[in-house]
Amino acid sequence: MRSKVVLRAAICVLVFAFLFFCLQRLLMPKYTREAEEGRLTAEYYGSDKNHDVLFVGDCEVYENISPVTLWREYGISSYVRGSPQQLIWHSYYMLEDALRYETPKIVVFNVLSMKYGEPQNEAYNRLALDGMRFSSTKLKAIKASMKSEESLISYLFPILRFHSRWNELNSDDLKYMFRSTPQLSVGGYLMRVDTRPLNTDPPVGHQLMDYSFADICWEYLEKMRSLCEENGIQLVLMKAPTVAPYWYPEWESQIREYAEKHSLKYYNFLDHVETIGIDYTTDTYDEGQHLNVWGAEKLSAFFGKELAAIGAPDRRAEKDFAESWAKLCERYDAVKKYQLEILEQTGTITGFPVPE
Amino acid sequence: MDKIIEMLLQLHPDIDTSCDSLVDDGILNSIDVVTLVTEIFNEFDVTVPASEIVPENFNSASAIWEMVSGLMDE
Amino acid sequence: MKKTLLILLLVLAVCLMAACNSGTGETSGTESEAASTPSGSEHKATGYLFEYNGVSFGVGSATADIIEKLGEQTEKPYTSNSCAFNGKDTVYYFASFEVSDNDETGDLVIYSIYLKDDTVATKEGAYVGMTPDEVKAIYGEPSESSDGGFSYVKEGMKLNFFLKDGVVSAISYYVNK
Amino acid sequence: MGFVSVWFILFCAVAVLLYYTLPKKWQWPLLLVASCAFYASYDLRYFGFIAVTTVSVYFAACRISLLRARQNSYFQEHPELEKDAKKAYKAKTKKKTWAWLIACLLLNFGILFALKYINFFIGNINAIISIFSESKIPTFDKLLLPLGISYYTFKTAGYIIDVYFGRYEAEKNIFKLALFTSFFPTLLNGPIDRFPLTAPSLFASHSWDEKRTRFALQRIMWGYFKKVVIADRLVVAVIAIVSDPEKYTGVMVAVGALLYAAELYCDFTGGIDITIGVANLFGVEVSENFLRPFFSKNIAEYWRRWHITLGTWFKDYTFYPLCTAKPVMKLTKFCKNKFGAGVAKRVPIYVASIVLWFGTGAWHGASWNFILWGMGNCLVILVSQELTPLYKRFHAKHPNIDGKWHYKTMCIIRTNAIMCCLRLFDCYKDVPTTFKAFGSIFAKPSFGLLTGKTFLGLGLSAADYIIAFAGILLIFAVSMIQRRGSVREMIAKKGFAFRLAVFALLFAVIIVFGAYGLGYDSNSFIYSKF
Repeated sequence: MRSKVVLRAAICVLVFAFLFFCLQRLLMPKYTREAEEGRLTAEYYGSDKNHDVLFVGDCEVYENISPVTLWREYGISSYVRGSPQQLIWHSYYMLEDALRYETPKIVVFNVLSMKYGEPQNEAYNRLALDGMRFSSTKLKAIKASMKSEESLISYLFPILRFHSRWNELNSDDLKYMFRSTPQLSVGGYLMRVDTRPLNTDPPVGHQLMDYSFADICWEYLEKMRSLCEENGIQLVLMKAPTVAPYWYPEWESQIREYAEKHSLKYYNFLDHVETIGIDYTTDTYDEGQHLNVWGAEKLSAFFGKELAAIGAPDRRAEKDFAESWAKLCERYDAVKKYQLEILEQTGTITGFPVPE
Repeated sequence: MDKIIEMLLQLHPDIDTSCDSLVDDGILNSIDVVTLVTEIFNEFDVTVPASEIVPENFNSASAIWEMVSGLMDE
Repeated sequence: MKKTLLILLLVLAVCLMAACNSGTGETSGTESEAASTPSGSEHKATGYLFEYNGVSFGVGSATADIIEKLGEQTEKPYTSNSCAFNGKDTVYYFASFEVSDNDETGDLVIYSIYLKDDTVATKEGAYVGMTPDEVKAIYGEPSESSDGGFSYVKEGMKLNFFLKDGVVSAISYYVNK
Repeated sequence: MGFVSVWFILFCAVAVLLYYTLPKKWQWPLLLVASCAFYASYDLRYFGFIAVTTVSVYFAACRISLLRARQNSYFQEHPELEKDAKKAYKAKTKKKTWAWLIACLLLNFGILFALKYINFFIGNINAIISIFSESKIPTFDKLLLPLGISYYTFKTAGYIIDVYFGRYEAEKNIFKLALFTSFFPTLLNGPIDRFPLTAPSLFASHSWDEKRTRFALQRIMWGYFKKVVIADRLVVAVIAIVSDPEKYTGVMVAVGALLYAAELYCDFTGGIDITIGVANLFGVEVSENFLRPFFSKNIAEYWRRWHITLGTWFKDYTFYPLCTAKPVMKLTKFCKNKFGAGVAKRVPIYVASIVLWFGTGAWHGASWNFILWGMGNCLVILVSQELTPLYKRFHAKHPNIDGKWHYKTMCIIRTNAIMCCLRLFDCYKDVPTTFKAFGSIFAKPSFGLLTGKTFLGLGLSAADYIIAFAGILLIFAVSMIQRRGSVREMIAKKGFAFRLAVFALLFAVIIVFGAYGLGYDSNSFIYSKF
C-alpha cells in the first residue's frame, strides 16, 4: 500500500510541475510583436563563444556597432551583449555572465548609461534579465536591479509576474511556446535599413543642477574595470555618435579624467563624426538617435581600425572562425535584403523585421 | 419537575418534552436558555451560575431539573 | 446532483466566454490590463504657471490645448522615443523658451518649460540675468539649493533657477518625480 | 509574511517535513518554534505583548486551580465540617479566584484597549471637551498593533474564564499554553479556539496520514482559489466604489455592497480554509468558522454560521454570565415587582444582547462605524425576537409553508439584504457617509450609472468581472453540493485520475487567474489587521 501512495504522490508532483512549466512557457512574453529587443539577452547563448571583442551597453551599441563589418574589414570576432536602456550594473553582470563562457581580449563599454543612477522601470529590468540563464550571476544581477515593488521570486518563476497576460495572448504565444523565436540579431547587432534624416542642427541639452554621476555608477564602473584586470582583458570606453540623449560636456570631462587616471582607451565618436564620414541626413533612421545600417557600417569600419591597433587579432585565416562568421555574414546579408524589400514595398519599417 | 416542563411548553408550545437534545438540535436557542434561567430564578429563587450553562444541563427537562435540585441543596 | 452538474457546466461556459472574449483576438501593444486613466479627463497644470502670448500654462497641461496658441515655433519639434517601447518625448522650440512633453500618462502632457534668455519672464517677474538675491526677494527661501542653482517645489513640480558665474543663466518649470 | 506569499508556502512545507521526521515527543515543541518564527517574521517587538499575555494567563490559571485544589483537599481532611462552614470556605476561595480572574482579564484587555482603542477613546473625549473648551488630549501616534492581538487575547480570556468556572484544570506546562495562544495559522484571522477542543489534537503526536494530508492540501488550495482569484480581484472595484461616495451613489452603493459581500466572504472563508488546511497538515483540529452563512434564513441563524467562534465566544463569556449575574437578577426581580412579568422576562436578554453586540462591534474596529454595525445587528435580532408571536400566527395560517422553496429563498434573500445593508458600515469612512450612501440608494438611484463604462472605470476589465462571476458561480455550486456531504469525499470516491485533473485545473486557475503580484496587493487579508 505504501508504495502505491508514494507513486501517486510522485505523479501528482510531476503533473503539477509539468503544468506549471507549460503555463510559464505559454504566458512568457515572446517579444515578437513589440519590444523585440527582449530576445537579445538569450540569443548570446546560441552564438559560438569565440569572441575577442565584447561590447556591452544599451541601444547605442546594439544598433550602432556591426560585428559583421568588423569581421569583413579586420577579421575581428566580436559580439554585442546589449539590452534596451541597459544600466551600468546590467552591463557589469552581462559581462560577468559572458565570462562564464569565454574570455575576450577586449571589452568595450558605452558610457551613456552612467547618467542613470537608479533602476528606471521594471520593464527594462525584465527585458535585460529574463533572457539570462539561471546562475549565481543572474541572482546578483536581479538583486542589484530590482525596484522596491518587485520580488526576487517573480524573476525565478516569471509566470508569477506574467500570469496576468492571459487575456493578451496571441497566436505567437502558442507558436513559440516550445519553439525558439527566430534569430533577431546578427552577432547581437539589430539592423535598420530605413532613413529619417535630421535636418535641423542637433538639440542642445538644458542646463542641469548637478552634473555628477551617481556613486553607484562609479562603483560599478570600478567593479567592471577590476573584473577586466583580473581576467587580463583590456577595458575600452566609448560614446556612440548619437545626438539624443544629449551628452553634456561636463559628463565628457569626468569620463575623460577617469580614463586618463586608469590609462583606459576612450573614444567619443561625437568628436570624429567627420572623419568617420557619418552624415545625419542619410545614416540615421530616427533623426540622429540611432544609426541605420549604413551609419553602423561606417562607424564599425572606423572603430575596427582602432581595435585592431590595440590588439584585436585578425582571425580570417583561422578555419573555425571563418566558418562560423561565414554563416553570420550570410544571415546579415539576408536580413539586409529582406528589410530592403519591405522598405521598397511599404516604404516604412517598424521594429526589426527578420526572415524566418 | 413538572414546573420545568410547564416552562418549556410556555416557550415552545409544540415542544417534545421527552426529547433529550433540546440545545444540540437547536430547539432551544441562547435566548430561550436565558428565559429559562430567569424563570428558574423567579420560581425557585436559585441563581444558575454561568458555569452551569452548558448544553448537557439543558438538553432535556430531566437534566434541567437535576441541575436545579443540585443547586437548591447546596 | 443533476442540478449542481448543470451549474458546473454553466461555470465552464462562462470561463470559455472569458477566455475567448479577449483571448485569441490579435492585440498589439502591452496596454495594461486595468483601464488606464479615464481618457478625456482634461489635464490641469499644477504649481507655478508660465504665461506667454496670453496663454497661462505649466507642468501638467495637455500639449494639444496650448501649443498652437504659443505662436510661431523657430524650429521643427524634435521627437525622441524611448528604447524599446513606443514612448514619445518631444521638444518644441520657441524664440526664447523650449517646451517638452511626453506620453507617459497616455496623453501628451507637458513636463518641462525651459526659459533661455531675458526676453521672457516668469509670471512673478523673475527673468534670466537676475542675481539669486533678486529672485529670493520674489520667491523667498528656496526649497532646495546646490552649487548649480536653486529651486522652489510646489504641487508636484519644481521651478528651477540655474546659476552660471553667480547669475541666473536659465529657468525651468520641471515635473517633480 | 502573509498567507499569499511563496515564503509562507515554503515555511509550511519545511515545518511539515520536520514535523513528521522529528521523534514524536518533539512534534508540538516544533510547532511552538514555528509559531515563534512566524511571529518574529512580522515584528520582534510584538513578542513582548504575546509573552505577557501568555505568562499572565498561565500564572493566574494555575493559581485558580491551586486554590480550588487546596479547597478540595481541605474538605477531604475535614469531612466533619457542616454545611455553612463549608459554604463560608467556598465563598472565601471563590473571592480569591475571582480576584485572580479579574486581575488577569483587566491586564490583558487593558493591553488590548491601550493599543487598539485608546486613540478612539481620546478622540471621543476630545469631541466632548471641545464643546466647552479648546484644550485637547494628545493622541498617541506610534502605537503598535501586534499581529492577531484580538484573537489571542480572546482565546486566552476564554481559557481562564473556563478554568475559573472549573470546567477543566489549568494547563501545567507553560509552553503548551504558549503554543495554544500563538499557533501560527490561527494568528492571521482566527478562529478563536476553545482550549478543550484544540488542545487534544494540538499536543498529541501524529503520524503521517495520507488521506488527512491530501484533504488538507485540497482545502488549502480551495482557500487560495477564493482568496487570490476572487477576493483580491473584487477588492479593487469595492475600494473604487467605496472611496468615492459622491461619484458612485444610488444603485452603485448597492452594487458596492453586493461586491463587498462576495469579496468579504471569499477573503475570510478563503483565509479560514487555509488556516484549517495548514492546521490539518499537522493533524491539529481547529474549529470551523463558517457554515455556508449566505444560506441562513434569519439573522440569528446567520450569526450561528458566520464567524462562529466569535459568536460562541461572546455567547459563552458575555451573554450568559451577564444574564446570570447577580445585579441583573436583582434588576429582573425589581422589574418583575414594578412592571410585571413581561418586562422582567426581557430585561436580562436586552441588557446582555446590547452588551454582547457592543462588544462584537468594538472587536471589529475602534470606530463608531463598527459599534453602530453591532447595534444594528442587535436591533434586528431583538426586533425579530419580539415579532415571534407574529411569525407564529403567520405560520399557523400557512402550515407547511416552511418547506416551500420559494418561502425559503425569500427568507435567504431577506437575510442577505439586511446583512448587506449592515455591512455598509464596514465600507465607508464614517457614519454620516454611510447613512448618506445608504439613503442615496432610494433617494437618488441614478440607474444611469449602471453602464459598462462605470464598471470598467473601477479598475477591472471585462475579463476580470467574468472571471470573478464564474468563480462565485463555482463557489455557489460547491456550496450546494456541500449540503449533502463533503465535496472532497465525493471527489475522492471518483478515483485518482479525476481527482488529479480537478486539482491540477484548480492549481492552473490560481496561478493564471490569481490577482497577485505587481499591481495587486493581495497580502492584506481583511481580517488580518485585528
